[in-house]
Amino acid sequence: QDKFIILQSTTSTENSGLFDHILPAFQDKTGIQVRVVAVGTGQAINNAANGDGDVLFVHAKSAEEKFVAEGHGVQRFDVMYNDFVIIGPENDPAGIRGSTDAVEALTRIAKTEAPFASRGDDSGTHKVEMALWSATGVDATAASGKWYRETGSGMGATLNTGIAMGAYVLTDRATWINFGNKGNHVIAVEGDARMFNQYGITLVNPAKHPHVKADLGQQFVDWVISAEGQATIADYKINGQQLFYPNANASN
Amino acid sequence: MPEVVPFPPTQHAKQPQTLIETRSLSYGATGQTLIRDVSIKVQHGKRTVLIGANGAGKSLLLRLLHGLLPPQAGEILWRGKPLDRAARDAQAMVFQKPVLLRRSVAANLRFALSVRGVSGRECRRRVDEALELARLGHLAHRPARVLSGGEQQRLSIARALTLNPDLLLLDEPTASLDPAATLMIEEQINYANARGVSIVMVTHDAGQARRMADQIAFLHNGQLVETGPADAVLNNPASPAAKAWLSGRLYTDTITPPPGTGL
Amino acid sequence: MPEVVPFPPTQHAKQPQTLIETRSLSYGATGQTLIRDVSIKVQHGKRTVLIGANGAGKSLLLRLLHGLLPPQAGEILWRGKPLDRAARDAQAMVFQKPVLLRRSVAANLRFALSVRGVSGRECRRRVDEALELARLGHLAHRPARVLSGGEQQRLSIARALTLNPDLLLLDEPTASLDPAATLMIEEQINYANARGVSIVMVTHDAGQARRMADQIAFLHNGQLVETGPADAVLNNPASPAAKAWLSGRLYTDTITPPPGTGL
Amino acid sequence: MSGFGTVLWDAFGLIIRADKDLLEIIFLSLRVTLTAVIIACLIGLPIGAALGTFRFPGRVAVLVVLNALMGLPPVVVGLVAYLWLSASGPLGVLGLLYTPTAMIIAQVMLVTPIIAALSRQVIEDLNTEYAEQMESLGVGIRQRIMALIWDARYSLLTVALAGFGRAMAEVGAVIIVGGNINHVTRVMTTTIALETSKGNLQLALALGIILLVLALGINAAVMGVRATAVRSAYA
Amino acid sequence: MSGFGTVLWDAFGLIIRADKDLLEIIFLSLRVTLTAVIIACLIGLPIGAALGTFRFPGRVAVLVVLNALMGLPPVVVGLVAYLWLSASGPLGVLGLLYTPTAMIIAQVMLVTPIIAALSRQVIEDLNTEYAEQMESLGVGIRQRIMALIWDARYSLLTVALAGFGRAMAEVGAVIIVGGNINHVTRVMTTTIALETSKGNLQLALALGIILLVLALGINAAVMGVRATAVRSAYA
Ligand SMILES: Nc1ncnc2c1ncn2[C@@H]1O[C@H](COP(=O)(O)OP(=O)(O)OP(=O)(O)O)[C@@H](O)[C@H]1O
Ligand SMILES: Nc1ncnc2c1ncn2[C@@H]1O[C@H](COP(=O)(O)OP(=O)(O)OP(=O)(O)O)[C@@H](O)[C@H]1O
Ligand SMILES: [Mg+2]
Ligand SMILES: [Mg+2]
Repeated sequence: QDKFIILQSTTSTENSGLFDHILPAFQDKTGIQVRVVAVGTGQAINNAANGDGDVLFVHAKSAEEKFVAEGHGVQRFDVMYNDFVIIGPENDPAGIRGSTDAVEALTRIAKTEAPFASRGDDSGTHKVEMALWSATGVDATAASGKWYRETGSGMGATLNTGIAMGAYVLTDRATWINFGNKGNHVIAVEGDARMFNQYGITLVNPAKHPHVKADLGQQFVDWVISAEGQATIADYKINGQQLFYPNANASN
Repeated sequence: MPEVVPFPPTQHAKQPQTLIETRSLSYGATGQTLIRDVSIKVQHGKRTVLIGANGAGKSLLLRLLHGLLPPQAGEILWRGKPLDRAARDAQAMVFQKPVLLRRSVAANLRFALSVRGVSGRECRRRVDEALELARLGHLAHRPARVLSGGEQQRLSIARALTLNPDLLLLDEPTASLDPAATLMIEEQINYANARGVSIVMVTHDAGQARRMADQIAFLHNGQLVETGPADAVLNNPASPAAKAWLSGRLYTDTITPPPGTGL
Repeated sequence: MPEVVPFPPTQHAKQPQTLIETRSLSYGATGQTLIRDVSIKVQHGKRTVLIGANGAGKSLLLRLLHGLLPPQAGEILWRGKPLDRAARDAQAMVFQKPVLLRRSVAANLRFALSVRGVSGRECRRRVDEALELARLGHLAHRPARVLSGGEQQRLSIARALTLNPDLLLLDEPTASLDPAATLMIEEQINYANARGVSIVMVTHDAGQARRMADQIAFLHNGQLVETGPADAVLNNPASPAAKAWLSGRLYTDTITPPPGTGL
Repeated sequence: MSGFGTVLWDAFGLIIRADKDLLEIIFLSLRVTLTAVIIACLIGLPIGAALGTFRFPGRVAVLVVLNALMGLPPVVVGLVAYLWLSASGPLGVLGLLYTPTAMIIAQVMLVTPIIAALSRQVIEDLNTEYAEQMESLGVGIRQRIMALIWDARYSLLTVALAGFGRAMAEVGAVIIVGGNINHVTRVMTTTIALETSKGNLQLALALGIILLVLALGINAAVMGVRATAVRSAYA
Repeated sequence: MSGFGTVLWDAFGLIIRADKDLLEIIFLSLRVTLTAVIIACLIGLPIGAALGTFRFPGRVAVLVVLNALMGLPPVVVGLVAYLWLSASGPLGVLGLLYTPTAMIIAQVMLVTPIIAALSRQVIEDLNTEYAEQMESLGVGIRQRIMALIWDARYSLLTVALAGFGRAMAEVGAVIIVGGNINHVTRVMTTTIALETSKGNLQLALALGIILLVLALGINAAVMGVRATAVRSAYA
């Protein structure tokens, strides 16, 4: 079967299990196979900029806009969002459980020097975390290697590490719900508007990369932001919890 | 070549007569029987010389006596008991192709002595003595594996001698030695023998067999075809194979040994 | 042992007199000079026998003649020109320790022939012929490395002979052969010689030197101390070293050769 | 998690209920790895044999580089292969990125130095014995290399198996050039990495054990063939 | 990106301006890898020598397993070490997880089978020559193993270098038990993986080249020592 496109995406999206849910529906309808390459956000954008992919599907809005501005992408569309949460050990050493104020929670973590595991990899998630830290006024990276641990890894690896050392971790909700190694960690902080996580989709620019399968890729982009695609995304649930909230219509 | 000077008779007259013997020994590899039904007795304090054509099985028989190969049939008795690890420690063997460690000449001797628990000053003394006897003193620090063929042979004999075994198994020890070294080694073997060391030795040199043998055992095609006192076998060989060997003729028949040839 | 039957004189009388010669050849390793200032001429069609004590440098000299070692000083001329790759292809050498490939006896012969471009039916014919001559036919399919010492030696000689060289370098070829095999190999060497093959051969067996040598070269301590026709050197040795060797005595002095000993 | 024992026990359960997707992944793993190792042997063994046999100026420097290349980081190999095969790279027109062929190429780059460096040592040890006889016979370069490889073949099997082990266990390079695309370039190791990142440690371990069982099977087959050959042959 | 040449050129620039953080990472890499390789040799060489020397029932099965373990996937090693060292694991009380010691342990697990399997082959080849003489002298098990290791030491260097290469290039295991924590357990390979996932391919390649230069340095030093030793010694 020769009709396929390559989708450059991120590990957190792949790890959430979303693609296993929506791609078969798309393929049934169009006969187009979507081949997902799931790597770090930066690597995904870089790969797409090299022309090694037909569609980019990540969650780093400013970087995506830069990608389009540099002519690598045709146009970016919002697709869906979910939110970030701070998970922590059940005994809650920083005493932040139940808080809805992420900035205050982080301030308490810094004050109590409770361990905090950061991805430290310039990913979308990491950028959100850094924004929150700067709102606290605490220079967490100064404590790097002490209570503040930069794992320099993907979401899953950071969760594995953070959980094993009893640390707080900022993660996207989808990955967390789908994560198999939760240990005794639970969600400590959620519901802060600053922990909003927007996903976007962009067709790689065939004018820049002539071999890009613009037609097939466009079909995928169109489908994802169509009512049908959006409904399929909304339909993805684990244990009754919805993981992603489609918002293509709202923004586009 | 002159006969070697006679040595005093062995001082161990009270020891049992037979040091090692085989009974109906057979050995095979890859489906062939290479040693067939060999029964031989090696007398204590005597020098037994094994002769026979290339491929007759002389080296295999030495290996069997030394316990390096497991017999396929028959048995080997050392002082009347089955051959064991202790028996091998009382033997020393010089292989047809010297096997030397990738070390200096002296280190090769040191290694063998250290295995037998000799160390320190005693070890140094015996290394020096062995080097002296093998006339390898000037090569003590040379890597053993660049020695000439004859020097390697001498080193490997010196190594065996320095272990003070009860039985010395020698596989063509002087094959690549010059005439002077040959005589010297023969003298050393005789000297050891005079101190009570029993000798089993393989040679292709009829002259050497004459000089060295108390007993002769003649192998042909893996079988023992003739054994007896050296004079008798060398001057009056009974088997056609031994006759042929002594006169330098080829003998190819596969024969069954005449009855009653066990030594 | 009987003298071997004489062979017809060589048929290549028109060839140049000197096949290979060395001029002030020296060789050393790890700071020692092991071959010192050797000038020797090997006559075409003649059998030159190298003798000397263990470690005298005989094997090294053969290697130098064969171009396996680079001389430290002096030069080697093959038919009057510097030794090159083509010269080595016209020689064949039998090493003191046979080196056999981890293959069957027949495959070892096949390999050597295939290197010289002999293949197919001609190869099979020559393999069979070589096996026949070495009397190894019954062992053709045995792994070469389990052969007895003497069998390995014979295989390695057969391999050299089957290459039909102009010069055959033999390092103690019969050291581990039984008397019949020794005679057989001597005959084959003489037969090759009668067909025009020149021979350089090392031996420690004075009898063999007498039987086989046209010319004798005597090495002592890396130096050539005496050369000349076999009769003269063997019956009337001029140098003390050769005298000692012939009478089986040890000779340790380092001497300078008498003047004018170049062959 | 109630401890290592339980995890291992769960893992064994998963091995038995092997399903179609898993078989596909296993098959691709074997195809990529075996192809890569065979190619690496075809390139690496002659190079190793040549270096083990012939002296030339600068040989030691070459050996140092070759030995160091055994420490080639897979990620670096993956990156270099990626930069060559990427659409904007010199070989982009071939369209090999994110295909099994790309994974084979990356593994060949990774394993060839290992095969060459280890076989160099094995062949050199054999050559110390053969060298003079080969020189004497006047064996040509090619024939000599072939003869040494052939006569050392049982020892070289271990070298090939070392290369196989490295290729089979490798993830860093193949994930970059293969992309770990489901049903296309997903192999055992990339699946294990993926499941680990999902926190499914049991599943990851189970897959790891399956991978080891596969490696065991291949090794047993190779050693079996070897034993049969040795029994009828020329030690 | 304007092609491979430019990337490589940029990379070299980065090597020269080595800063403090980079030195810390390099130093930790060397410390972890060298320690692990030395320990792996201390364990693996005697095992390899024993297996290469002595026959016993079931030996072939042991060899098959050992050869297969050369294909131990790093992620699996990492997971197993993680499960042992994690707070809920049997060795949790030691508190070793996410320390350099944990990384050393994981690398030892990974490299020891490689050292043992390869040295088994090297020693076995030497032992075919030595076996009868050793038996004849009545050399004891320990002394015999030591003698074989000593006499094969130059060939075994290549084996150790293969183990070093594997450990130096390894990322899958150390990232799991080390956690790639900045200033604590971050080594060269985990940094390369991180920069790759950030899309900083130039930087990743530059670090890869530094890593290779380090490996080259170690290899050159080892070969230099070896050459000096051989010159004054007993080939
Ligand atoms: N492992 C083996 N497999 C097959 N044949 C073998 C094996 N070992 C030895 N042989 C054969 O057994 C025969 C006897 O060998 P052995 O070495 O005992 O002879 P030998 O009497 O010492 O001869 P030589 O005088 O040439 O040293 C030879 O023909 C040899 O090829
Ligand atoms: N590579 C080397 N390094 C040091 N010494 C060496 C080397 N090669 C040979 N020798 C020495 O050179 C001397 C001559 O060796 P060679 O093998 O030529 O002796 P030979 O005359 O053939 O003796 P034999 O009759 O014992 O075979 C020996 O003392 C040997 O130790
Ligand atoms: Mg023999
Ligand atoms: Mg010699």
